[in-house]
Amino acid sequence: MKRMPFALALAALVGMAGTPSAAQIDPASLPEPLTVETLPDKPDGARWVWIASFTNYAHADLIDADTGRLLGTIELGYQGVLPQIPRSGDEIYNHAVYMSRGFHGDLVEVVEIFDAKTLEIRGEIPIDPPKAMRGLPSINLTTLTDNDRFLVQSFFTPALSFGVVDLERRTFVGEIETGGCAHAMAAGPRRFFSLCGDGAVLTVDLDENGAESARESHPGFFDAEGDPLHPTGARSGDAWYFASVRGVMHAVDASGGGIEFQEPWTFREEDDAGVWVPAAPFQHMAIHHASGRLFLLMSVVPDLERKPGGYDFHRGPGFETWVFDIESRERLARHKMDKPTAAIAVSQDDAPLLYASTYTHVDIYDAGTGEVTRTLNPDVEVRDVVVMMQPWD
Amino acid sequence: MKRMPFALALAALVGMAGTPSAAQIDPASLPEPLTVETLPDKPDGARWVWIASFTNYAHADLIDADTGRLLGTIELGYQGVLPQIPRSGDEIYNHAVYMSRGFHGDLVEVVEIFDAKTLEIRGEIPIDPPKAMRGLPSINLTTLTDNDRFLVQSFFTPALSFGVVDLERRTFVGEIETGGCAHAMAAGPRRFFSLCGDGAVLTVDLDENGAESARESHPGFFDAEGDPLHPTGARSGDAWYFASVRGVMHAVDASGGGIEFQEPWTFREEDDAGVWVPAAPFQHMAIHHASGRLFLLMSVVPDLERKPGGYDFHRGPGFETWVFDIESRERLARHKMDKPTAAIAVSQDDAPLLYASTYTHVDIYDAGTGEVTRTLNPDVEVRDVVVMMQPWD
Amino acid sequence: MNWFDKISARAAAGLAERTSRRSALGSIGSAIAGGVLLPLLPVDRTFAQEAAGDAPEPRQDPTQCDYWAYCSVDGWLCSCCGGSTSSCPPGSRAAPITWTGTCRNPADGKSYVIAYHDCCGAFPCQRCTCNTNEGDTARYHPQRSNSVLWCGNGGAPFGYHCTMSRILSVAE
Amino acid sequence: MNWFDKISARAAAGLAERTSRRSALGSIGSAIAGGVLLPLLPVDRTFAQEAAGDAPEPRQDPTQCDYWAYCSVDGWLCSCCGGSTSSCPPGSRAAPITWTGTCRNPADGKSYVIAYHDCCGAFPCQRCTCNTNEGDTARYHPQRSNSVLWCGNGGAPFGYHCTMSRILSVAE
Repeated sequence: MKRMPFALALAALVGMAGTPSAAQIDPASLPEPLTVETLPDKPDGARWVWIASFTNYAHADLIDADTGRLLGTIELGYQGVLPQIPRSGDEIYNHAVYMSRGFHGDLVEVVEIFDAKTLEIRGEIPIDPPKAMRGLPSINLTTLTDNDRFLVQSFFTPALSFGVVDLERRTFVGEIETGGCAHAMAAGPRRFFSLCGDGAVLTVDLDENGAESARESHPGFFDAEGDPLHPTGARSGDAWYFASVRGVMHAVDASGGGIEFQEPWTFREEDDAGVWVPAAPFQHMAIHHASGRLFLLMSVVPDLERKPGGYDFHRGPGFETWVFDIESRERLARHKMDKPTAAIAVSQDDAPLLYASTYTHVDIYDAGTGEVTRTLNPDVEVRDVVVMMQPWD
Repeated sequence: MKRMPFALALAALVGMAGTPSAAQIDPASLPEPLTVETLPDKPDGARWVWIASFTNYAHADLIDADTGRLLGTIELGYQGVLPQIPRSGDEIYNHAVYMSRGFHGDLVEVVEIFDAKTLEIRGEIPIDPPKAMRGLPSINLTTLTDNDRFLVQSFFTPALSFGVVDLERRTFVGEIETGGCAHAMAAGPRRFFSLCGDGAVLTVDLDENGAESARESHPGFFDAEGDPLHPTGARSGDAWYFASVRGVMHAVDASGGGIEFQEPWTFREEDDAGVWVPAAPFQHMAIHHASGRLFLLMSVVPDLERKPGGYDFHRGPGFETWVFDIESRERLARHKMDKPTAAIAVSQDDAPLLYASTYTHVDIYDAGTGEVTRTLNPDVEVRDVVVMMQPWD
Repeated sequence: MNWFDKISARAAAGLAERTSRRSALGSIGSAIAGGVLLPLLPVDRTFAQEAAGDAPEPRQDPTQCDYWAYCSVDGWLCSCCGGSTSSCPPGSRAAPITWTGTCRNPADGKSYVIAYHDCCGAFPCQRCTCNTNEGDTARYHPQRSNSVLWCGNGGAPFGYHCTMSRILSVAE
Repeated sequence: MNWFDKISARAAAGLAERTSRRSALGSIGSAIAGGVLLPLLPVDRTFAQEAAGDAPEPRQDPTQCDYWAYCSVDGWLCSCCGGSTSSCPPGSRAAPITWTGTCRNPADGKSYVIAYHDCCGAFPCQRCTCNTNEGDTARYHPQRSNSVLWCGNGGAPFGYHCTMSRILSVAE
């Protein structure tokens, strides 16, 4: 680009006009004051995104997608995936596990409370004994209830259960046993549901203290043996959408405090490349709420034959992103990905960006046309693998 | 290579012949027993080397340099450099720092005690309050006294001092203040010395409990302002060798409990590339004891002009390794490095290997001819930077 | 032609009608460019072989991802880390509870039940990343899911070091 | 021709009499091949510029390693991490005690004393690695050594995040 005057360049690049380190230095301004940045107020129309990189100890960078500027970083702990961002308030939460000696020593499980403006850690809520589920990055291992008060975490001991943390009282409320259900999806002010090994949906209601007040099993949501669901579903309004291994969309509607299953619909398609089914490297689904469009990362396999033990989850990269209209269930577009893609996300403005992890970097597409427009910070070496992206709109 | 029969291949590759996972499986042998490996006895002539990779939390891999086989790994902690290997006994020590929450939280400083056969951690010796010096990987921040009993660690608060740990009683003995001396080099059963900012050598004697019993400053070892020494020197017998920024070799002889300075000798050379002086990316010196040959990684600069503040340490990669006969001080050879080189080490057998870190990998040279023979495990992705190598002969 | 070329070729073929040859090649190019990194990443060999149409006969070298008993692995192979298919590298400890898979041994044509034990409590090995996932299922079927970190269970420490593939029995 | 090519060319020239052109080029090739990685590594820009003979005029862009006040840096630039030359990125804290260097500002021709404060207590930034080291000395002169980790001093936490280059005064 044309060389900007230094002050402007600084303002753009570092976001601090009139710094004393500008070309001409007033000796009276020295020594420079020593300060600590806080996050700027988000300008109207700015598109910020948390980009989580994963290997061993993970972290999330907050990036201004339009300027590429890194605004701040938070640590996610061992095999952490994404921070929890409440609808309101001035805090960010991260459910983290650490070890007292790097990769050995005692296990510690905590919810760390970040100031959403300074990114300083205000405190932590211990979860003891630690039972957190970790492993391949998966977006629905942790959720916040819709009232922002309770954090629900998948436990694995290897029995499947959940831990509930009261973010207001800063305490670990306790453990909720389940009969083989995993992943937690918020579905109301004090309610979440989970996917179970028998194909049922389990709903759990919490009382005002976060203790279990009711639970209900809703059988027959999906065929766990014949066509298992990818648990990496996405929410829009009161509905959650999950894609199955064989390319059938299932939806749970939690509006009005109840649970209703929408009629599943098949979206897989066969062509000379093979059968197109959901890819599942890391995160394959994203929804643009205003337009009601669902984006799904797709992969191709030669057939739908079942393997011993069950279906493969096709963790290979995605080669296309398919766009569906949630209302009509019509497929509106097939976007070819410029590079093998590990995860997708979409911004919520009305000229939305489609973020695509290429493992080492993030490519930015026009979510409407499917054209790749640029690579975010192509010159920045990413040491880890970009596994998850979460717009902060 | 020619395809080996499977059992042999297994024996070579995994080192366990007759495993039940051989092609033909005896059902009666199932389930396979679940075991944990211990290090094999080192075969005569085998050349093992610890290869330390550094970024944030560091680790060292023990590799059989002839087969390329990874024998085991130990964790080195935050910005750790190399484990401490005593002359005798069945333990390995690592001076480590950790943080209680990954990269934040409380700082912990310990000496971890590894079983030299199982690589299990037998225990740790806390150093409290923590004052360890960390930073760019440097080989002489930690040393074991020649009686193997005391570990001496450079402290930085930012005052320079040393911590002494009694490995036999498993206790932190205490701190030894110095007047601006850094790095610890063993020089006797209960003695070490350090390099000081005034160009002196400081010797410290410890009593049988590890407390300071005597100290002596020996001024005039080097010109700290005019021609500072690289502290990454190497030892052969009772003598320690240090190269200066301007290419002058200095030696400390600690034989007989005294300290003698050998006459410095200049080895830099000018040619049309510029002035050849020691390179100092990480570790630039290695000595083959039996032959009395000193290997030094070299870099080239246009002139020896002094910069404001002092001389640069030329942290760029080395392009040649020069070989000196310690006795005659003759330069015997200039070995051109095949790739920009970050560190060197040499095996102690009589057909020695020269190990050269290329940042991402380790190249192996014939230390005699200077020919590069191969890259160690070229297909293994090294996530961190290979900064230090220590033969375990 | 290695599996990655095959993926790309296959994908390119599939894309061909909807794209110019040039961009299809572009997609191959970038895929191959990714090759340097991909050994570190969860690359789905099963997918690759499916895409290749004809799956090559799995080999008998336990330091390679296509060793027959690795058909449902997702992790770093202990055989490359100082251990073996049934022993943890020095200094690490096995998680006694595991997920299991069923793999066919081409040498005798039999299928075997494989227990994929994680070795735990040591620095991440990060060698021989192998992500085959044959028959791998979701976490709501944990006993058949390799997505879960099994370290930390049964008294094992939490830090993941590598994964073994221990033969339990002939599959009925 | 960027500085790295210059190093290689220069080194190659130096090697020329003692080596075949081919292996000299090989040395360049491997050096350049290393380029992908080297931005992450302690690469000595001063050395590079010396090798280049004519050092280019340092620029005024604090997100670039050749910004004039970075003449003795060794670390990740806070200006690339959400901070600036004199402010730590959100969530990190400055080590109050520092090493200092002296750098010349081409805009006014004056030399300034620069305090290189580490920002501490946050996940390693790992962006904009800059290793200039002009006038850097050994640890036995800590106040002028950038080899030392300054985090952990003066009440700052220990974990290294990035390095600032704060202008203290005009150099006398």
